[in-house]
Amino acid sequence: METVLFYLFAALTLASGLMVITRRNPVASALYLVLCFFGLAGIYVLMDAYFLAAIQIAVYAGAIMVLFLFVIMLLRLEPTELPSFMNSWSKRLYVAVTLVLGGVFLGLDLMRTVNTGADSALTGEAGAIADRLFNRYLLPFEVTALLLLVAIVGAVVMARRESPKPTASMEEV
Amino acid sequence: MFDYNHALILAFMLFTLGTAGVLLRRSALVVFMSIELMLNAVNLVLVVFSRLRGDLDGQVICFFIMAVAAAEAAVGLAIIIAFFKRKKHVDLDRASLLRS
Amino acid sequence: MDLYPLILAFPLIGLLINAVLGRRLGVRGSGAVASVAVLLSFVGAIQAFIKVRHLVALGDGEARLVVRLWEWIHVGGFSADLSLLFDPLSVVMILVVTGVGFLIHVYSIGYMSHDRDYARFFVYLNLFMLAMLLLVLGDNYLVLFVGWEGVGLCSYLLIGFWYDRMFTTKMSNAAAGKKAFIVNRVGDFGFLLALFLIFTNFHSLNFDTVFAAAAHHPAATGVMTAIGLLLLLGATGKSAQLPLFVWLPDAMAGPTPVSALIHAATMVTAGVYMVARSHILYALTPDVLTVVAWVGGLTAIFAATIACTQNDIKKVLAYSTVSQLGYMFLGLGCAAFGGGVFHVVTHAFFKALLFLGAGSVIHAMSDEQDIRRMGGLRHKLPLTFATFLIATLAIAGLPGFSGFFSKDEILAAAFSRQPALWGLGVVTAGLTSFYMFRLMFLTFFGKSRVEPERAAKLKESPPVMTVPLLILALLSIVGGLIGLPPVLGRHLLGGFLAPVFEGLHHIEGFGHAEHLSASKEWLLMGISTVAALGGFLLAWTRVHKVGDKEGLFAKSRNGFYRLLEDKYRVDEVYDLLIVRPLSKLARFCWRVVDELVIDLAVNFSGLGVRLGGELMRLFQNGRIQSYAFFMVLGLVMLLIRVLVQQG
Amino acid sequence: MTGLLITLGKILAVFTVTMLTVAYLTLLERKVCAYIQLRKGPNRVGPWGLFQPIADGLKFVFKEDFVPAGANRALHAVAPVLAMAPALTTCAVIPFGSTLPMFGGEVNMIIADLSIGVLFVFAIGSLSVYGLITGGWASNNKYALFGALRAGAQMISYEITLGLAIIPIIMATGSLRLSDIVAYQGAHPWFMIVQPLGFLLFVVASFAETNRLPFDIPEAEPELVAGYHTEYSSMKFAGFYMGEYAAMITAAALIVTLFCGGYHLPWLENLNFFKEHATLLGLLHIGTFLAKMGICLFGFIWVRWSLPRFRYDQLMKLGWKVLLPLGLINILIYGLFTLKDSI
Repeated sequence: METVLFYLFAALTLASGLMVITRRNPVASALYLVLCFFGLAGIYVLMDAYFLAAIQIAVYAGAIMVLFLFVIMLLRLEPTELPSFMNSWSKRLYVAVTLVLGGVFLGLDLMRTVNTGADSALTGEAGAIADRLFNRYLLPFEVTALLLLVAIVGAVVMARRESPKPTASMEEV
Repeated sequence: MFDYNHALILAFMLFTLGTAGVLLRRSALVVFMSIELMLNAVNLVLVVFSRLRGDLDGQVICFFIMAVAAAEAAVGLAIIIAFFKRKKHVDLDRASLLRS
Repeated sequence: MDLYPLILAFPLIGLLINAVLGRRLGVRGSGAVASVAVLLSFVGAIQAFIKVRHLVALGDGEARLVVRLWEWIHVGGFSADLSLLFDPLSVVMILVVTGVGFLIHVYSIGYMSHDRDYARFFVYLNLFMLAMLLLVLGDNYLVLFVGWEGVGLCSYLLIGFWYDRMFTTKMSNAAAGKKAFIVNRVGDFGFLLALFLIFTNFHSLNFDTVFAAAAHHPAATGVMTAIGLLLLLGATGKSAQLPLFVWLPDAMAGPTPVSALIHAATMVTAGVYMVARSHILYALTPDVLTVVAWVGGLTAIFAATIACTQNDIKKVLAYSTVSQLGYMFLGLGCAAFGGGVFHVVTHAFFKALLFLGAGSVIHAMSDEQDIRRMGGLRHKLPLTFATFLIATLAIAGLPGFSGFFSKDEILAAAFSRQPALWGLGVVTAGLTSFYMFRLMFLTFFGKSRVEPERAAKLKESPPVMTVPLLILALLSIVGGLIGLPPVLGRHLLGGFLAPVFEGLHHIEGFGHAEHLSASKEWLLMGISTVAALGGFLLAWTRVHKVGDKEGLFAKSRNGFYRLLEDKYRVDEVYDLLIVRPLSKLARFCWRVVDELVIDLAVNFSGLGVRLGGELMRLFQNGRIQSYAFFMVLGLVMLLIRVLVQQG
Repeated sequence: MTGLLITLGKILAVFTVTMLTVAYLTLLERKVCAYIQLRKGPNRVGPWGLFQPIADGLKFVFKEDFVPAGANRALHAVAPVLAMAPALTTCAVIPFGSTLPMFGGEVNMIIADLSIGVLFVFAIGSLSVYGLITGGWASNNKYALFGALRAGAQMISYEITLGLAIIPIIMATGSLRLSDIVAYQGAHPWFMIVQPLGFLLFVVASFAETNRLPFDIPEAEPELVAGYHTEYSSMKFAGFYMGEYAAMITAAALIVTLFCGGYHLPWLENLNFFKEHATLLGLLHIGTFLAKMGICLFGFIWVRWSLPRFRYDQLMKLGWKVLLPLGLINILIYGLFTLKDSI
């Protein structure tokens, strides 16, 4: 049952991941990415990482991707051209090299096996993770909170409407 | 129970997909999304190893990655918006402010 | 209250006060501050003298006080303290330095009263006193060297004091200062090398340690010779000996009190002091000592001949100084270290007096220095004339005056060690007498050749200037009494200095100074008196008698005279041999080495960087994705390496 | 196997009840509206207009399914489903009763008693915005897009308040499991009483989350025609419509569960009579839950027809500058109280 579910989720994840990078329309990409996150959340659940699964949905799907969609809609981005593999010499090179190296890597990786004997049946309950977060990782946790605050302020400053009369030099840039 | 090796391979493939997206797509937004894809692949690896080692630290790091990803998304999207306001596009091929 | 440990502090305080407040104090206030500072130092020197004399009188051989101020440098095996050594030699030196220095400070108040930069002048003077005291009192070569450089700096600053004036038509005062500095550098270079050698061989720079080590375990002869010669090189630079004397005549560009203080009485004797201080090292290398003697002797006659033809009152005195310094070196070279120091003392009195007298004349003559435009001044400047005359008699070595005794002691030593140099010395004595009386006659006797507008302003200098003259005149007369030859009485100075040169007795060939027999002494004294009188007579007949006639200053002279007048053309020779090749070399370095070799290399490396940059630009194309691509490429390579390595 | 069947049965039951409630909620809304406005409301189809929802449904089915030109067909079709799914999914973790003895055992009246129930609710709740955004954007209509953007902004803003409002509850119960929270309220006073400020915040935020008046900016007929579903018709529109009411039901259920003691009925359920008859107690709990939910839903409707709509900037200001700080202060105060107790 779990194995079946895993492959289902894996297939969902991979397929939607592929869609993310192949869709012309950024909105479609974003929605497929959400789907991909769902797949991952499912796999997390299969590994008893409930808290992470919930956070995955709430944060990634519920917050970050909504932000993406917002931006896409705000900017009214037109569907972009897909990479034209045939006319860009450098991109052909990129793809070739990446695929070859990635294939080599994958081949090498497949030959190796992780010791899966020691399955710990560990469950990622909220309480256990909270215990870690607020005891061992309290400082990183606080720092992360600060980071978020800084990011918000930075984002607001950056995306703020520019002054009504931009200087000439700014226009030139 | 499913084979954790396969989960790792899934993570690798997801990461490769993300990498390909970063390298190939011209739209800054899609590149950004591809980066999220890569981050998620890493998260998956972390969760798998956390499970294997019987140690929650991997999941805690996952949590931090998500939090940082949120911050990164906020800033990154703000940059994209600011860029778009100037250039009226988010095409990375035409984004050459670094070029004198 | 003992002032002598603070002897350095007074000039320092004085110069600080003058540096900060000098302009507000006015010339009198500023001068008073500087003078009082030196006076306090002088009092300290007297106290030190009394203490040291007491120790000498006890006669236990260790007649010395050491005041350790603080540890200065302590690096690895090397340590140098800033500590003051009061022994008979240094006490004599500081007495002269502070005493004469004080008089000259007082004199300067009058002399510089019309100068706008009096404060700067007094700052320099005090700084000079500080450096000179450091030089003389340091108990190791390093402190001595600091003082050595310090006085060199002050000399440079004071020669170029009127930096906006021209010294001669060809040379500005600043250039004269630079010349002095650079020529001194040559000597300092030798001095420094000598210090390095001393340290590497004796592992210390402290006088006692070095001398004890050198006396008991002398280094290889070659090394000792090298040390001696290099120290001598330093001394010739500072004390204006052959071949490095050329700067001293040009140093006359400075104000006359400076010439008196630095370039006659004190600083130039630093070389003499240093050689006397290092007497052990020289005694261990008799060959070098011979070189010292010959350098001194040759310098003495060389400069004396030039002095005979000069027409600038200060130039005559400058060459006279060089000549007298030569005497001192002659004395040192003949192992009469005490005699050399004795001549330093007497020379300080009468040469300072001469310079100050000359300064008085120049002051009265509204800065005219050419004796061809003087004459008959004895009526207008009676005090100056009287003191100048005493100084002349002293330097000429007429019996009874101070110069007679010190010169006699040196000549006696030369007679017993280097008869040839004795002959040179006697001839020099005659020449000295000649040029000094020539100067006297042309300046103070005969008819006045003074230009009318200067003659109108001609009047005796104020008391602030003449009182020092009187005191110095007194000292010039009686100064010799401290060093009477054995036939006449006790040699006070020699007895006082004896503990310093105690170490010499242990060295072969420097046992108890063999005294000449009384008859020989008398004979020698007679000969030098005759030489002096001969010089006077020559001046009387050749200068005073023909003084007013046409042609005295005409150009038609024989070749030798012109050579003398042109100072043997040493400057020209140096110019030809050293300066021009050097500037050619510098030009070569500029035009060829710098512009062709270095610039080309730099340009080539620049080109390389540019080409490299062009190459790197292919990667730094400003496209995020290509950067990301290279990152991924690197990552994949890294991973492959890891995987291959593991398995 | 029995477990699976029981679970499937529960899913079926909950789904049926919810959909029925949705249907009759529309009727209820119109009736309440009418009575508030001193009218009678629908009364032609069946007695008191009871068949009106069925008639409406039929009408939706037979209407033309119109897709505007330039719309993204796929997304246009998916959007209503996305709007409806989260609301229905949330129902899975809500305990609508205690237990009923059935099939020779006790059956929990909850589909999935997740240990992270509250998180699940929020995770899924945060997805409800997708339906609106997708629909608005896929319609290729500027009103629809504006409506969608506003909906997105509003839901993201108020979700924070929603989350902050229940943190004291989690602090008190020490569990994210909804059944634990309900059980806690069985033994202690309801959170509605202990946490009046949290309750208020939660209710206000719930109104915003469900896009009900006074926060129905996304629709805002006068400005945006009909907001994100301007270009929708037929069953697709029905999807949105049902989604909205389903969200309302979920919100009401959550309010009841979190603040109003869930299925608990004080005093009455402690009678000896019920201790002896477990089945009756279970039925009583279910009835209590449904009754509370009904009162809540009535409140929703009541408010809708009583209050005017906020302006967009007012709405944002309220969300960020009033509710968010209040939520934080609430946590702080509760934290201080807890701290005092623990010391």
